[in-house]
Amino acid sequence: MRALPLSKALFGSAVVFFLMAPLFAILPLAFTDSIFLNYPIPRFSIRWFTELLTADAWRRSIINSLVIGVGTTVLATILGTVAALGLRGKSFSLLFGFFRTVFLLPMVVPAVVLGVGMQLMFAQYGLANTYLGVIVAHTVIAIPFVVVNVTAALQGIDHRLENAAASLGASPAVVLQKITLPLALPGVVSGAVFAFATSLDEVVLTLFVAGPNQRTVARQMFSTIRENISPAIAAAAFLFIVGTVALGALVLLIRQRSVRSL
Amino acid sequence: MRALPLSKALFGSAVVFFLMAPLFAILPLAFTDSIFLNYPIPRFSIRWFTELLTADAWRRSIINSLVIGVGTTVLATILGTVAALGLRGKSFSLLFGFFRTVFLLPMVVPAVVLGVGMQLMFAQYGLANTYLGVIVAHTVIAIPFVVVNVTAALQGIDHRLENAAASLGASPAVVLQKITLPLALPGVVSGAVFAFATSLDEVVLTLFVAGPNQRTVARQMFSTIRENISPAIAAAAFLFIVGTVALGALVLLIRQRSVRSL
Amino acid sequence: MSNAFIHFDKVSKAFGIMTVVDDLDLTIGKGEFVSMLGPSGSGKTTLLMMLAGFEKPTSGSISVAGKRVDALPPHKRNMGVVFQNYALFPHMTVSENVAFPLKMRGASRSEMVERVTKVLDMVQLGAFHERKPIQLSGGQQQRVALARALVFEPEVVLMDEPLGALDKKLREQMQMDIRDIHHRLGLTIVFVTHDQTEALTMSDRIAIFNHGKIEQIGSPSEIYDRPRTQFVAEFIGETNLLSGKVSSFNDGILSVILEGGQLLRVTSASKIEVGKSVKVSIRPEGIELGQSGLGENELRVRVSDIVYHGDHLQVQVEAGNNPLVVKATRQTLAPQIGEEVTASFSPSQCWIVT
Amino acid sequence: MSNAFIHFDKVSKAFGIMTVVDDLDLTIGKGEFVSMLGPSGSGKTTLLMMLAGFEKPTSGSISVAGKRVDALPPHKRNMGVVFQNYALFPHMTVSENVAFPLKMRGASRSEMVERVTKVLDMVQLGAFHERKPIQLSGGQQQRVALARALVFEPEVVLMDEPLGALDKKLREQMQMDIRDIHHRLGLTIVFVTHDQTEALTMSDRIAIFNHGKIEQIGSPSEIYDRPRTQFVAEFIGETNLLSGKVSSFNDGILSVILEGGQLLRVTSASKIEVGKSVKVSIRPEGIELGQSGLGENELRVRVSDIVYHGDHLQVQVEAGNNPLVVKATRQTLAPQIGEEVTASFSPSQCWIVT
Repeated sequence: MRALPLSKALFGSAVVFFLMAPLFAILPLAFTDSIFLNYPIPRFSIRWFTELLTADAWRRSIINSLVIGVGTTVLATILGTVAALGLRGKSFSLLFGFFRTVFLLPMVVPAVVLGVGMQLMFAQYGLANTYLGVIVAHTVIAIPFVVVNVTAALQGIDHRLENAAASLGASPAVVLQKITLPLALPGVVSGAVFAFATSLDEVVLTLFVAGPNQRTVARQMFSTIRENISPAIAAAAFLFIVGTVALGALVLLIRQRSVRSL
Repeated sequence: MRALPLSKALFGSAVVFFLMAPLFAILPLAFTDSIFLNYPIPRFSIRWFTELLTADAWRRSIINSLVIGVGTTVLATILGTVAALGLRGKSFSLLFGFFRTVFLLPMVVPAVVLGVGMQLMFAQYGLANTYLGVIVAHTVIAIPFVVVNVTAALQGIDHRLENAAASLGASPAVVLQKITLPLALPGVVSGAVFAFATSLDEVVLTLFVAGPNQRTVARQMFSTIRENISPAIAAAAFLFIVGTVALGALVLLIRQRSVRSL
Repeated sequence: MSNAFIHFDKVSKAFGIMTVVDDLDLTIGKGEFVSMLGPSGSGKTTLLMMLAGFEKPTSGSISVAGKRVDALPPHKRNMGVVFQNYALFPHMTVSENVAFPLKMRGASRSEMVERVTKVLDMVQLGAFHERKPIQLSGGQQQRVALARALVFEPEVVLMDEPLGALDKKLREQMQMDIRDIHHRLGLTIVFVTHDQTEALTMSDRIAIFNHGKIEQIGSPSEIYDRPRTQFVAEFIGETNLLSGKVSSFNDGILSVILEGGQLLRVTSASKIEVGKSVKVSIRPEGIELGQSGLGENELRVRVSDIVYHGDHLQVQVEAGNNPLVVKATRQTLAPQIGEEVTASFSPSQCWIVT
Repeated sequence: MSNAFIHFDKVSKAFGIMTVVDDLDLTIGKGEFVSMLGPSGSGKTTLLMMLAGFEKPTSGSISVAGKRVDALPPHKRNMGVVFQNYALFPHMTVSENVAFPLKMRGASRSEMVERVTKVLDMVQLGAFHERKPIQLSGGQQQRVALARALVFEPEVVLMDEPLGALDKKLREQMQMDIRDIHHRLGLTIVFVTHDQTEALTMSDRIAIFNHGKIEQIGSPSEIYDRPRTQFVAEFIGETNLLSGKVSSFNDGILSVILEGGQLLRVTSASKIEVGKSVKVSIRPEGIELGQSGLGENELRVRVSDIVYHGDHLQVQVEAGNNPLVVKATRQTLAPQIGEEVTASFSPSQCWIVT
């Protein structure tokens, strides 16, 4: 049923253009020589990339993004993987439905709502305006991605492999370590990459829970654009996209390798 | 391998608490009598819900959220379904990888980057500060959810059903209409619900592309909290969560019905 | 094959560098029941898919009733197709499934009701009109699929391992039903299977596929009793293959000297040159074991194993260095393991294969 | 069953309201090869899973070598399990797969190498140590699974339809190999299958499962020749069932008057009361067709259909209102459809089932 191929192709291209247009609009401006975020571009230069790496506010924000991103990735990957293992194989119980809803809730609850709640809570526990607070906040919204990816990987594992390992003498802990986790690894890595990307991209929560010392790149872009619209934003966006595409390629690569080896 | 059940249960509960805590922190405040978003709650009342429905700014924002949400849902569902149909069955080609990446890009590209790009682009095409502009912006980030859901539904359809229909005399268009779409319907509905939820929740893009006339509830909450922290926000959050849970229940119901009937 | 109805003319199909169907000619007569039998990957299903229109030949042409069909899309070919997994539409009732091809042809409401009722009665599912497919057993689903493929009275019905998912008893019942419907309606049926019993019991002719080519086509008894190649002899039923050299040819009887030195007398339709190396195929049920010989060919053998099969015994014997398998009926007295006995078989039980 | 090695004592297993194994007793001797045969859902696989420890009995106890095992987790039961889909670890090489149980038992490096090499040589995979499972054919993967289940020298090996995914020729080869290993190593093997040929050819004893109970257990020939119930007679092989009433019993020979009025003489080990309604099972290969009668029982029949099966003909005849199936060898002259002939069979071919 490879029918209507031409109309599909035309329509597909239109949708692609539709989705890509905002990116195409902003990315060339990363290389402008002007101090305005405007077309036409007078001359090309990499001055805004230099600015990113030398201006104190931008340098700090890059370091913050990396620290918070790595922290979030570690925390979310561990919690999310354990949660996925715990949810596993209970797909028909009511409890499972409840837990799954809870784990996926942060994916659909508005960031504004979460942000307000966290602000209130963090103030009470002294987490407001700390790195730990930001990491915890980002972890809450990163966990669903880890759970979804690891759950998918676990669903792909034949239970009989684990039964076979048990019958050959492996205790449950050894089965987990030697069979289940190695086979779920591609999902865990995908989840970790998504968690990292989520942390990098997050703005709204960061606005609520982070102090001036925890400004991330996304947060910095957000304020910059509201204060003065400088092409540094376009340069930061460019770096973001390059990083995202690299991470995406990594995930695809891992998935394909695991498909091949399974 | 239902092993280590106690430790899993304990850990699971801890993670659930971790995820739910911000919501538990904010939701009770919706029913406060006080004008401050603070504990302890002096007396319970529904005055802030009344405020939501009578104050002009909030009423407008609710109408705006519904108009933009419905517009986004319709546009994203149509475009996303067509895209999923177009991508279908090409999972091993390089082109597929490219298109899939494009469709999922808005899911991982920072909203700030998209927002800046759209602001630039929309200004040029006269879409800035219009309902259509906001709907288009929301559609860009809602499409991936539709594509993911519809693609999953399409993957669950046995190709031989469509071959059978063709052999029985159905032209490709009829196969699409009578077999493929009815069978993919649960995925389309799930995607539509996700698109609606995404539109409701979106803040960052709205900040960039919407004018004062297109303030959505999420945007209104965001500004309110930065201007004066009133419990109206908690009331709005409460309505949001109730709406989200209702939508989630709808999706689960549709999925289960489709599982039963297939 | 009285009149060529379906005709494959030098049809090839390649997926990338894999040639799945290789320059294949095949003619099927009107009203014939032809089975395509072969190992998986031998091209039999691909050939069926090309006939149905789901795949396009890489080269060659396919015609039905004198008209080329290989450029027609599937929905214009007017063939009923029955799939292994039944491919019933899960969102429609049994009636709606069966009415689907009639609706596609713009039949009137009353005509649809009448024909659906008639065909569902024929497959003994008159009471199941309003059920959904999921509420039916495997055998019932297969009957609905059959009804749906027959209701628009196509001239050709294609079946792709339709009975593969059913258990043994049900499969045998459905074999009888399909055979019956074939005789009653005079349909042309092309039937793909990997089950040799199915092919032997149902078909007018069997085409044996191997590596995208037809190794042999003929009636069941031609295929079983006079296999042309070693592949066919081993694929259909069990067989013993003995290697030897032709030493003489007289009056339709070949003399073959086996590698162990024993002499066999073999009937052969065609003359084969003296001195040529040949393989002789002898079916296990064609050999009798006893204390003394009975037939024209006798081999002294030692019994190495006896395996109980319920309705028969499978006796493994060694004839010099050649292992032979013999199917012994339970009526005759079984020999003991280790015993020396005589295996005898007539020249007509021997057949030369290439 | 010389010595009870594995013992199921009143074992039941229910999933929710579904009772899958129902108050079942079964004793398996050391070194025995016992097959569990039955339709899907009859409880045979659940019983195996309980023996392996993957499922817990709802009630009753399981003991091995005198010790209760039903509270032990699977990894402490020391049983080799072979699964239908092989269940090889995809992220490990063949060697690593086979070494896995040795590693779990803390074997030394040199002992592991030695034993893995030995067992892989035994299953003729000495050259495949470093391959990943995905690089092997189905038959090779099954051999690795077998090696892995044998390498730690368990006293019991459990096999869950291990040959179900292989094609016919390979399956027959593996049947011979497993039979061989069983004899050589003196293993106790519990083998679940739904393939009756597999059960008949490999087992010391066969247990026929139906609705969570064992309908009959015995040697292959006991099961085939002396089925206790109608279910067993129909499940193993094909059979003809005739209904009648006992009219007399003399010297181990029952006289049965069929519903059509004909008289049959039937051997019976036990006395059955005169006047009782019985079913007589006669295997299709036990009946001979001819112009005149040969045996003590003769029925005048009309041939209604003849189906070619290669090594035999399946002849369907009508004896009064009873349809009978007869397996005719190809050596005898086949009757024609519509012809009236005599079907004869000796009393020893008849067997009373309940």
